[in-house]
Amino acid sequence: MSTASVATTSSGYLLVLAVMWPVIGILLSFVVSGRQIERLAWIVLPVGLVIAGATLIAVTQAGQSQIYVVGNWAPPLGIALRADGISVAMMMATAIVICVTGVFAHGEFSQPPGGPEERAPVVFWVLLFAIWSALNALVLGSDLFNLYVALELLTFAAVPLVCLKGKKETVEAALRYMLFALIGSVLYLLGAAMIYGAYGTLDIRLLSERGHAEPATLIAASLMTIGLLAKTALVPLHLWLPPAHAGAPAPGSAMLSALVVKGSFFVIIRIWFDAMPDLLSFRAAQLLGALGAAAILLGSVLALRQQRLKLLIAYSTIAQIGYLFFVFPLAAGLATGVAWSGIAWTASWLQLFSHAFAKAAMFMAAGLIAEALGHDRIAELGGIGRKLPITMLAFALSGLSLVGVPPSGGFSAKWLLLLATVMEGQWWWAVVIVLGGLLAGGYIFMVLGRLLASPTEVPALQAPVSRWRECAALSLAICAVLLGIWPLQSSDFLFIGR
Amino acid sequence: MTAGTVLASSFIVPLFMLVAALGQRTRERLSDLLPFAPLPALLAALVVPDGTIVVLPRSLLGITLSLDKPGAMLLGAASLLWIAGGIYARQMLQDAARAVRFAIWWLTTLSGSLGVFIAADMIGFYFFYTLVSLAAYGLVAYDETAATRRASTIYVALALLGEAFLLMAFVLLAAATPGNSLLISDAVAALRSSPWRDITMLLIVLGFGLKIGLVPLHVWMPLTYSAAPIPAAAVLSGAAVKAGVIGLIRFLPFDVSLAGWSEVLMVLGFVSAFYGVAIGLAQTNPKAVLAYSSVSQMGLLAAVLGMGLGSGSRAALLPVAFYAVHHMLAKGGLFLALGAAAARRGSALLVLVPTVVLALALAGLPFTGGQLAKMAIKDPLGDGVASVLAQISAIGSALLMLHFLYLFRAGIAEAPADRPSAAAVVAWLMMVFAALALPWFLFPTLDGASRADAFTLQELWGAAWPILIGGLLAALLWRWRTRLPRIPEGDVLFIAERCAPTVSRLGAAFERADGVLRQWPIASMCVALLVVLTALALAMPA
Amino acid sequence: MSGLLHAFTILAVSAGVVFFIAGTVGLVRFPDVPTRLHALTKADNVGLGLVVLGLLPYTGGLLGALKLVSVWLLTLLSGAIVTQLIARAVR
Amino acid sequence: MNSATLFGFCSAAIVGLGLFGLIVSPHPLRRILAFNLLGSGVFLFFGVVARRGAAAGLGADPVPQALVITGIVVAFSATALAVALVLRLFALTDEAAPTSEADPKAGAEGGHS
Amino acid sequence: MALVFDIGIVSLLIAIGAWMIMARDTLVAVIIFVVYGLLMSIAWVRLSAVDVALTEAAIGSGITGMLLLSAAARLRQTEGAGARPSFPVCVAAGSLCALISAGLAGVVLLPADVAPTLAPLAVANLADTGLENPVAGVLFAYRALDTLLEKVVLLLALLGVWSLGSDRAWGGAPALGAYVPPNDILVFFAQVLPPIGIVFAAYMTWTGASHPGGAFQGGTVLAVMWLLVMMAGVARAPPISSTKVRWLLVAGPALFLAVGFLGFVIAAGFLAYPVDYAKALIVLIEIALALSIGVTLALLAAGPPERTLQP
Amino acid sequence: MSSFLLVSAVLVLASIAIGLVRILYSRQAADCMMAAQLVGTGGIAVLLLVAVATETAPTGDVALMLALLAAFASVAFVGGMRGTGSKATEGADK
Repeated sequence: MSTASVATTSSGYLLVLAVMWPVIGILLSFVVSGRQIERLAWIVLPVGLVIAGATLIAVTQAGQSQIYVVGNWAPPLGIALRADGISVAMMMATAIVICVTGVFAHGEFSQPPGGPEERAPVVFWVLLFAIWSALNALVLGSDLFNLYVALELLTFAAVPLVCLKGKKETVEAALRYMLFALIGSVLYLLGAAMIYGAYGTLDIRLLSERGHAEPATLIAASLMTIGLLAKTALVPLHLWLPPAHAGAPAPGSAMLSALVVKGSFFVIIRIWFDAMPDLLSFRAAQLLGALGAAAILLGSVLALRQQRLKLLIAYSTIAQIGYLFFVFPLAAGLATGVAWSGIAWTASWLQLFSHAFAKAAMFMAAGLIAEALGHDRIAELGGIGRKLPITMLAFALSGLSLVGVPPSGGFSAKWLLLLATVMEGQWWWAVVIVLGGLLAGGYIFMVLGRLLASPTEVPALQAPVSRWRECAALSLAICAVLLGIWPLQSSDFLFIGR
Repeated sequence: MTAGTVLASSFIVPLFMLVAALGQRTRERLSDLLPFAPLPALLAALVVPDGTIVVLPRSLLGITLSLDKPGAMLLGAASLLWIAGGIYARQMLQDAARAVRFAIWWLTTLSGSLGVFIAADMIGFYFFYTLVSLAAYGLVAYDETAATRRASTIYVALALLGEAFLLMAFVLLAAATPGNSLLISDAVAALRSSPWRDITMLLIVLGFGLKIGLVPLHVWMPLTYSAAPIPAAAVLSGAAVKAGVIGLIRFLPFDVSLAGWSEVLMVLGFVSAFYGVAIGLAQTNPKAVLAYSSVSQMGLLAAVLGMGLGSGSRAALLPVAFYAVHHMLAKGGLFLALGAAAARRGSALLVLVPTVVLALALAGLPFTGGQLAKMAIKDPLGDGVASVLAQISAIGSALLMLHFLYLFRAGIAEAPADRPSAAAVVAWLMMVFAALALPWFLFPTLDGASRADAFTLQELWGAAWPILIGGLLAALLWRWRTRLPRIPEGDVLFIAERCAPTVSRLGAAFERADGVLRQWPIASMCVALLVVLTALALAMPA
Repeated sequence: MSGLLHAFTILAVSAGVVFFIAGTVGLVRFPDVPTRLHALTKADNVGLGLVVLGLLPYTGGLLGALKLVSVWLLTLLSGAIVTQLIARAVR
Repeated sequence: MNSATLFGFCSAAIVGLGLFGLIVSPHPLRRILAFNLLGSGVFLFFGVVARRGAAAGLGADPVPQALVITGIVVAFSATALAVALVLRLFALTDEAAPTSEADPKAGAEGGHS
Repeated sequence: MALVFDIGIVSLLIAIGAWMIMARDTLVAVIIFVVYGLLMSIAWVRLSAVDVALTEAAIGSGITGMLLLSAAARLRQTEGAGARPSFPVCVAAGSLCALISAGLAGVVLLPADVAPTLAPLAVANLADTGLENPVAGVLFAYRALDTLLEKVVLLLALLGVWSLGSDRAWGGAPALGAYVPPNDILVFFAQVLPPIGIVFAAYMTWTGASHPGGAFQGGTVLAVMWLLVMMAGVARAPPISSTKVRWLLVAGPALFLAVGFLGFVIAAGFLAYPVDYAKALIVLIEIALALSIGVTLALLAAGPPERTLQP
Repeated sequence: MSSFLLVSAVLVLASIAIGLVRILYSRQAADCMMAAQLVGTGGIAVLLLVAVATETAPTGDVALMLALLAAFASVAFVGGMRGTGSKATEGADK
């Protein structure tokens, strides 16, 4: 690596569009009247999807990172946006989930015709745009402070989403989430300050050249990592997640669980694998892995013990987040080019994407069930499968992906992760992974069993469920399953730009 | 139509029927399709030449399919059983509200059950294995009573456990295989030099042992078969269990002599063979007796495989498959007989006679397929202790089957005459015929076997005396039948269930831990703590 | 900067500081809120005025001096109003 | 010991205090206060970094200063949102009865308690 | 002597900070926080960061203080909700925090031989922006993307605050100052101060290009003045559905974004300025931003809509 | 000269500190508001003194900002108190 001058690449403008296009949506939403906002969404969503797709194609064809130097001020003074393999993959997943969420939310968050502008629809659509913009900024940002702003954008979009229903519990959950996320951001910012103090730059690429293990860097790295962990809700920093994700409206929960927690995780990856690649010591990697393992066990066991469907899914998110953290012990060799770490790298991303799709689908399905029944108590779900077969199918498919049943993204991810544990000789993670799969099987079958039961009295639906919304959930579940045809080996695509 | 297409269609057609069920019209007629779903598989078993290998496109997971002799044998027999079961099920479901659901689970289990016989790569095998294991849950849970709920819960828990063992085993196999090959043959070939050989073997034995009900992993079998409706019990006990047999056939490294593991398998096998008989005798539910008989029979097969593993040759595989085929057909026939009996109470004798033949065929009755099956495994068992034990287990089988017949007859008398059902009888007769006739067709395909051998006096006597002794013992037992202990289905399960409060306490402890961790001061303190810990971990080189 | 200006600055600033200290002494010694408030605002505002006066020669321009004076005026204004408000709130 | 180092110690102490306050404060408003304290400690750290980077005739490196300004504004908006949440929470707690909250969807997902 | 002064201010800051955490009464703690903010701006001056000092004075103690004070006043009755964690937890938390502080102090003590800085680079490129205040250069040229996104953050926070109103009140006005009994002194104050404040805000915004100050500081002063007027009941808070308010809110960010996209056409790319018009464009953006920031901050502090709009 | 100004600044600072201790010790909310007033006025003086002493450039603006906004907190305090009924007296009597 050399300090070759960073220059905008030919498709770099797409990166600016990816971040700014939803921002245009936000700004317009403030000035158009309520009913127009949803119409606006029907423009913003497809165009955003196209932008994400175009970026994906551009990066794949070029086979290297696409860069945009904002304002033509090269780092360290200025900021560059950079799209590598993982960022475009993440962008694409984000775009798909957001667009499907948009379809799903249609109807739930539509302005009633004729009446005055309503609160929830306006807020929802703006937050949807904001989450999109923030996530794109997060995956494209290559400057630690720019990432901070993007993180805050994400938090500020996520918090009101949690309490959109305005009930006391949800407000309480939102407050907890907010305060805890704020601790996280402040610690991250402190770390960034130390990095700047030590190296005079916040640009990730420059840091990877200048950085070396000295006390300031170590402390900064741990501050940033833990700050981000608080936002990612890794056990034991998960206090806010279950009420927040269970309390939000279904499309909100879908985005929160599928995407928002992944945003901060992505930044941790940036720090450890891009900014300070040779800093990740064995012990630190094991510590992160151990937290992941704890998350898997705690989250899965608690999911098994929940009585409400949405809480079960929320705890399942806690567990599934845990798998992501095995990337640190297993892919730590990535920097030094150890052959097998590539598998763990691929596995972790596969896990991230398949969980994103599956969990979004699951929350949507749970939302539909709750809407149809008027409650989401697992014990009383009997027979709903017959009334809502498509919803149930969506739940089942995404559930099976979580369990790791082939063919699904979850299976491929688990297979590759296990392979990596064997290859790296860290069998203890394999035990946890397998156990986690077992427990996941337990809670998924617990719910499926209830959904499929046919009690003598089939519950009456309190509200009709739109077929479109069911299909939206199903389409995401199918995405999660389709990831299973990803070849079971290290993927070159995810290595573009590294 | 190439051989590959035929082969692939044996699992794609049932899956396609599932997809078609998304349409309202098809969904309502889904149960009518059940008898036809296994037809492609039957065709494949008949026409696809031995040794065909097909690699499916990426969009179908890139599964590799192949057909060899043991696979073809099992595939054909299984599809027959599935057809018979389908005929029965279609009739059973005619007016049931839960028909669609049952049909969906049926088709899923079916495609998995047939798929395992032809899968040649680990991912494909695992896929089919998962289908057959997990989807069977829906078949077991058909009647929604407390008993079926308990049975299906235990079933699915253990099935998941088996899946977990196998997943890990396959990963270890894949890790040891040079290149990126996922073919089972490559993986098994590389197992010898694998650094994780023993743990892989352990996981394979545990995983498949769970499926074929090796003691003490058999607890789910009696529960499940008792709880499932008759056609489901028939296909589960007949066809689905053979997924474990084919698994052992495919994944044990027969080309090399693995001494230690051969003994392990033999001990487990014979223990199961006798344990199944012993506990089976203490059962009062004919379905449970059949289940324990399966435990016993599969134990014997495991022992044979263990012998084969010790000898370092693949010679035992075809006999084992042959034995499994006979067991599949006979056991299926016996379960269906339970249904046929209910339908034909008026002419009980018509049902009883073939059932007696079928039941004793499992013990090796002369002139039945059972005799051929016993003959087939004679060679692999050798002349030593194993051979003697096998003979004794045949006595046990005879005894157990007589016990079953006693219960069966009593059951006919008591069974309520639901409705006359031609389909049940047709399905049953089909299996009786297949169980008695098919082995005679297949027998010559075994190496060095000819039908004529079966009619030598020595062989006939060899097959008959265990049954006679069994009959004598049964007569003795009849005297003391009231003194027999009554052991609940799933015997050692009560030990596990005694642990339930502990497990639930553990769960409660997790819940408490979560409650503590989710308090604000604790959680925010964890932030500070983790910062310190991470910094320390970073600062200290490993 | 001439010595005279220096002396002026020193004198004014010192006086200001003395007023500040006096205000604090009053704050510490006086018994109730209104009297303390009284001591505080009066003394401090005078103190600030003196300091501003003393620093005027250093502002280096008319604009700077204007700023300084307006600082004082603003403080006086808001001080007066806040004192009133607090006093009323307490009453 | 120069003044930058001194303020560096100050920021270290304030960060510790703020964090402590965040952990032990039971009232959400106090947590928000503590967050602001913590934040100002972090900003002060930026200030120290900026001061040490004085060069080119400037008293302090302008980049960290700009970051702090951005940070302060973000911190304020965070405070505003958090305060609004606290107020809303206590308003809802006071109301106790959900009748005043005429939410048409209130029944849709009952059982949130 | 300067060091003595610094020691004085540092120890005062730490002591007040500790006091704030320990104070029993929340309202008292908030007042202490205001005091702390005032002292903090002195500290920023000592660190030669006048831009930050201005921001801290305006936001840190001014508007944040107002926000927290009114919240604390409204929440007086909830005092005592929840108790402090048990003593061992406090001790553990204290030691952990002390450890972290010690770590930070260690980092402070071990500075690089040559402190890294971007100051020379920032100054060298300043000519291209036409600005003279390097901090403004960083904010509006070098790191303009951060500034732009931060504006979006502000808008989002406002939307978040608004979303906390009840469904019925959506489109209505915040309750700030709506129910206060008339108070002549306050009204007088709210009539006298704003003109001065607006002049000062304009000055801040204008001078930002070459001296410390800028859109943030100017906007905050505007916000404070407006809040004062609203609190005194001189003018009512506008309904949030007001078109004028909405346009004012997005004017700054929208202009910023538009100029950014214009950069694709007339300059080197997104958020780049043509050298000849750089300063003019930036000042234009700053003026629009100051207005938008003023409205946004004021409405953020005013809280969610509570009064239903009367048709 | 600069050291004289600094000494003065330190003295004013010290008097602020002492005043703060006195006020804050009383723990009455309304009383505490005086602390803000104290630091507002005193702080401006300190700021001006220090700025001149260390020749830091446009500190006048900061002082102006403080002067403009220091009172604002008190207004908010009083306003907030009045907004919630007559809670102020309650706070003062505590």
